[in-house]
Amino acid sequence: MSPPISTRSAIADALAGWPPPVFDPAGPYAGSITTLAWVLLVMSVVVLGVVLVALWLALFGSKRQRARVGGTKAVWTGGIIFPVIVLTLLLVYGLSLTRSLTAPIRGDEMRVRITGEMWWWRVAYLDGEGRATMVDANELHIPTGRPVVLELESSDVIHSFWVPRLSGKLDMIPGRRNLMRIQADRPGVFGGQCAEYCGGPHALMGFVVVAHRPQDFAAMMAARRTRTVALSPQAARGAQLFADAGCAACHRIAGTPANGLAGPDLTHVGSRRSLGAGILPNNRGTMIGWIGDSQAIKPGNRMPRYTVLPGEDLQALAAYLEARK
Amino acid sequence: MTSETGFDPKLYDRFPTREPRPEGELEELERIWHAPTGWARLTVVNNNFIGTWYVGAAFLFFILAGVLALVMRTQLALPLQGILPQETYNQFFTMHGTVMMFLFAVPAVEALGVLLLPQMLAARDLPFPRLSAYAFWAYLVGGLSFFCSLFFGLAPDGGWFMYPPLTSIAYSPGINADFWLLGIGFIEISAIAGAIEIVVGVLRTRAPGMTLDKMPIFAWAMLVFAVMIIIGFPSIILGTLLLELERALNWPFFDPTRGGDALLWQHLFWFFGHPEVYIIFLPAAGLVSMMVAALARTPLVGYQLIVLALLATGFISFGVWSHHMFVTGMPTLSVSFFSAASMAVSVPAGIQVFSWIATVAVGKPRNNTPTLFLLGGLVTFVIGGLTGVMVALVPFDWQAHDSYFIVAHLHYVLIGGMVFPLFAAFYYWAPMMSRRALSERLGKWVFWLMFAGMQVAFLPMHLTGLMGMPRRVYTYLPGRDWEVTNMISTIGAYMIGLGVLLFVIDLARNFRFTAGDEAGNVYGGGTLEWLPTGLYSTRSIPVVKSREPLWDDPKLSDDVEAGRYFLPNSATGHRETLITSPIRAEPEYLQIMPGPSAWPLFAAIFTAGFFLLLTVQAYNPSIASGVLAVLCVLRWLWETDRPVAKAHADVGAGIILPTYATGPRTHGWWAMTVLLVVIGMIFVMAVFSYLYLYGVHPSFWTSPPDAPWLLPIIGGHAAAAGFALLARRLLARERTTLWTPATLVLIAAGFALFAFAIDWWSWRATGLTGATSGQGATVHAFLALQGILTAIVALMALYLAARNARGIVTRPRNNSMDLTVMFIAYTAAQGTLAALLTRLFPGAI
Amino acid sequence: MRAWLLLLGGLIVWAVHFFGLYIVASVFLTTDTARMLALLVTLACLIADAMLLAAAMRANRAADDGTRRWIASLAALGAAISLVAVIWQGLPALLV
Amino acid sequence: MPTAHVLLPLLLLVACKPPPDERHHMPQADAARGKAAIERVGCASCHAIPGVRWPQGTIGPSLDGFAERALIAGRLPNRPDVLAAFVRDAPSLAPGTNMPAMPLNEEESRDVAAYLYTLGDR
Repeated sequence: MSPPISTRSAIADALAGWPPPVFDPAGPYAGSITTLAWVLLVMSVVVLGVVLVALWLALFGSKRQRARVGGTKAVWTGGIIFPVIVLTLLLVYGLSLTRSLTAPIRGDEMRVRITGEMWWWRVAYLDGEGRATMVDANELHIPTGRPVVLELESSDVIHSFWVPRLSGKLDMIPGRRNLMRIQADRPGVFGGQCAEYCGGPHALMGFVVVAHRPQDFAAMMAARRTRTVALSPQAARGAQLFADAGCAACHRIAGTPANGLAGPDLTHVGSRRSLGAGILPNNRGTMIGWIGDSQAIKPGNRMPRYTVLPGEDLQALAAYLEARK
Repeated sequence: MTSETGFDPKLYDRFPTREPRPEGELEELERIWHAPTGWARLTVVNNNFIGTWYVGAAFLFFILAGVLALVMRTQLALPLQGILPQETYNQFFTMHGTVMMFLFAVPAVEALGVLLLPQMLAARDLPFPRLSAYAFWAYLVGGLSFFCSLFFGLAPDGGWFMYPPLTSIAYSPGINADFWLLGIGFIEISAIAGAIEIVVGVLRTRAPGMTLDKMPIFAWAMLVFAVMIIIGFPSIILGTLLLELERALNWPFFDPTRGGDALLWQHLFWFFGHPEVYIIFLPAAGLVSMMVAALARTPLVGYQLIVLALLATGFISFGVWSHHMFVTGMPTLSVSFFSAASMAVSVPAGIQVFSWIATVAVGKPRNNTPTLFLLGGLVTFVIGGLTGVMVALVPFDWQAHDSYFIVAHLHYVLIGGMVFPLFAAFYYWAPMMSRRALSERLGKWVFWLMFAGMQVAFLPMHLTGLMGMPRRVYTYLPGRDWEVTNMISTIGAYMIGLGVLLFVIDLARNFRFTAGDEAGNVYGGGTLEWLPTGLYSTRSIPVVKSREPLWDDPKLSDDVEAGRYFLPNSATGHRETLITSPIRAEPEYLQIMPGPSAWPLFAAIFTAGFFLLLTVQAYNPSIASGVLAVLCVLRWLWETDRPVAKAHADVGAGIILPTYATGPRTHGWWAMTVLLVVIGMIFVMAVFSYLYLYGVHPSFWTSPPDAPWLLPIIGGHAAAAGFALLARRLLARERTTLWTPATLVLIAAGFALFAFAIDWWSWRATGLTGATSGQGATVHAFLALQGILTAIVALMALYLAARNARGIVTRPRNNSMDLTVMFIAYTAAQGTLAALLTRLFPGAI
Repeated sequence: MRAWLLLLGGLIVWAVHFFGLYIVASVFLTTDTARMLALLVTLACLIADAMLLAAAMRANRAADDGTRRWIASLAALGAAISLVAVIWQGLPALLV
Repeated sequence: MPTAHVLLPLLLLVACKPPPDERHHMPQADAARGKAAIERVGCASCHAIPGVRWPQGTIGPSLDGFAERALIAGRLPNRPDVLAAFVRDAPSLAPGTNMPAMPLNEEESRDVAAYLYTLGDR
């Protein structure tokens, strides 16, 4: 189920920078890179130490020490033999790790297609034949302890998918499909952000992965499929407005006539942890603010401002969307 | 002793000469090399002036781009600051990267080459002084106009790497991206011009006796640097051309929906972009090797190993471009090769670092500003090198890539590897051009502020990156723990800024340009640039017998100044320098050099005008400007390559050399060969693009024109080459009429035009247009390249005919004729290859 | 020209090897065919490097003046560094 | 995270105005915690709030100079207890208002009110 609530919003927690996510892996694919990172860090510090000691001796050492550092022999040992040995070891380690991390995909993993858009993420859960069984945006739910293959695509410019606690990053390139594997070993919320400059509000293009225990995950997905939405009168008015005000031209809500594909799918928007692609907490107030004037919040994003809508309309729309769990 | 050219090395023993030199020689030299004054000062071509202005302009751009960095750091000091709106920030970081790389780093080292190389090699000037002037003016005028786009909100905002499709017309409809593509266009021209100059300068204008193993390390570094520009820049030239064609004419090179591919740009960009880093680093490393030895007052330890390191870096750096693409999903095996090469390229860096440390250990460096900058740069560079090894390992790069870890890494490498050595060089060589040395007291403040600022700004950035902060973000959300490290980085950035400000104050107080009464050899260097000089460079050109001639022969300065070596006078009454052989530097002939001229200046202004007017879509003024630029270039060339009254001249001690040479030994021939390598590399990259797009999207390919079309095309090219070669042969025949050789060249140009027209027509007949598909786009790119070459051929033929009509084409051999013929032959060869490739591979479908 | 070829021979072999592997990996992707071809190219380049190294050392001994000897020994160093780089680049064929 | 909060006092130095007057005295509330709560729930998606750099929503009124205002939402007296209740559940106090209920507990809503009372007239 959902993780414990902290003093921060769930979204801020997921995106927190301390401890550094690269050193705080939550799954095997990120974990082996963390080990490599530590090895490299130690190597760098040791080599830097060697260079500094050599430089120190060259400057302030005794005559004998200086004679040892100064000479073609020292250049050969320090500049050629030593690096060649260290680098050979590192290369063998790095290549073996690359091999294990890019081992062929078996085919029985859970599959999700994530498409980069300016400046949000389209998420489609796929069945065995690659058909979308459920569509969502900006948030990915996965079961723990099981590798999930992500099909990374882009529909406009190049983006890069990066959830550092689960894996390294991989680009989303128009006209190509890149495959990436992630796996979380424990329940939690793991944040990420687009890592390839994609213009405009690239800085405000976040993403959240939520890992659930397998049984919770299954229950959640089943509930999503079977849930019927009971609307309050206010929400019902919102539903009508959603169709009339033109929202449906860009947004899809499954089971309703709203079938727009340009913007994020809003079928489950009420259950999301964030609004605006990982940047705002999701509540009635932020929803109103976003619908009314998203340009003030995320300048340059593709959603126009709706400042013409009176307050009660915004309220109604927000109530309707909030009900879409 | 062995000889390379038949020159007898025993003749060197005649120097230093003993006889007194005749009166008035020195005054004549001064008169001939005199620099114009007043407004005419702008027409000066002497390397002392051009070099100093060039360095100054590069430094100006360093400050401008640095100011951009400070504003960006202010924006990032705290989360969600509103100092810069997002679109302005995006322009700022794009301009910071672009200006630092293209308008500061490359021009700065090229400028130092122009300034220092002739002095170090004891040449009177670089072999093509007007080309240097042109390169400088094109760069200054174009660079300043390019920078000003920022004030109109028109600056490019696609990042310095300009990845399509973000920079394609669909996602960047404004002219901002065009500013980048065309703005970089003339900077590329300027860099190539400088590189040709440097290759020929280092290989052909060294002082006699300066064999390869006695060359100053800086000359080696500049040689590798220039060759790398020649191999690497064509890739970005082609890339910018293709992207601009896609934007302007809708040719889908990078559009996957029509058989293009976004990654093609990345390959083209990084095949230039990674060597670019070494293009910047190697000359700076050369400076370090020179200064370390001089400041430690001992010969450089491991001279040969350092030359090896420079050469190896030059090669291996062309095998690492894809390590910028580890996260694009390239095949694992491919990525691993690049990872291995990235490891290999760090070995030469290690060799240099330990050689410098060893030299310090042998010598006795003192606590002065240049030494501080050298040691500080060394430590900084080592840290950057180590993080470089880290990101060379593919899995680690998957995490670090495009995060602030990389920002930290690249600044460590570039500031430690290039900026600190450059500041050391400012302090070390300023006394060569200034009446006063720079202040040691202020200098130490400058160093400590910059060095500490560097560590404070960039060390925490590694952590910021590992904490998940991506690059190129105009802001970040609060509560993500990135506030502290970002604030520290900003403080560090301001410390660097303060250091640079102090340096500017130091310059204003102490730097006084002079070509005659300079402060001199303050730090006791042993290489030739510390010989006493005037505008004519050294009074006479010494025979070089060791790597540090000034240390090994204390009398050398006096002998040189008294004119006891080569060329103590002007042998022909013109500006002139010795052309020597490439390996052993044996004197071959005397080159007559052009003097001051306004035409390179005008040509540069019109070149910049052409590109900038094109950017703002003022097509007619742009074309007019382009035509004027070409006319100015032709006008400046018109005065060169003239018959010389005295066929031979005494260059000192009774050694007689020709004053006019033709054929493969001449500097002009070498320069044309280098230029053709550049054009050839552009062609090779186009071939790569063609094959690459076929490999990615073969389904878009359609059948080429039928094979019989090849007959007139290849026949036309063969005829063009044949008539050109015939013209060269006939020039040597006394009996041919005045007009015949030039007429033959015109006929050759006609055939080149014919072959091009048929080629173009045959594709038109298939209905494949540039906008149809990736195939159509690349085929038409080949045609466009061929069209440009053909136009140049026509121009050269007309120029030659005009010279012929005025009777200034010397017989039996003439350089203008030789170069035109070479160019025509090359054009024919490239046209043939392109026609064959596009028709036979993949062939009919 | 001969002098330059000797001087840069090792590094030229490196370049041939690198671009050979690049083409192999681009055409055959990460397959066993690519691995086999990469190993073959590597073997050929190693032999070329070894021969160059021997030639450079011979030229070094035969040299009759400083410059020539210097060029020959630089050529030997270049072949040696190329040898290491070629081995490194061959490793992925075995390990990846 | 504690590290992040090192800077908070610095920010407040910038944001703080002279002590709020007696009318708005709130003994057990903490304006700094209030600001954190404002950022957490995203009040600024609709209101421009001095001291919160982002977002600066335009849907609701700007809260600049809020301490000097006589009324909340144009109809309720601007008193601490009313404000604390209002920010938590506006619709119940002022039916028909455009402001929705916000996910704040009682203590947090007092903190938020305390922060709003630091926003004096400029």
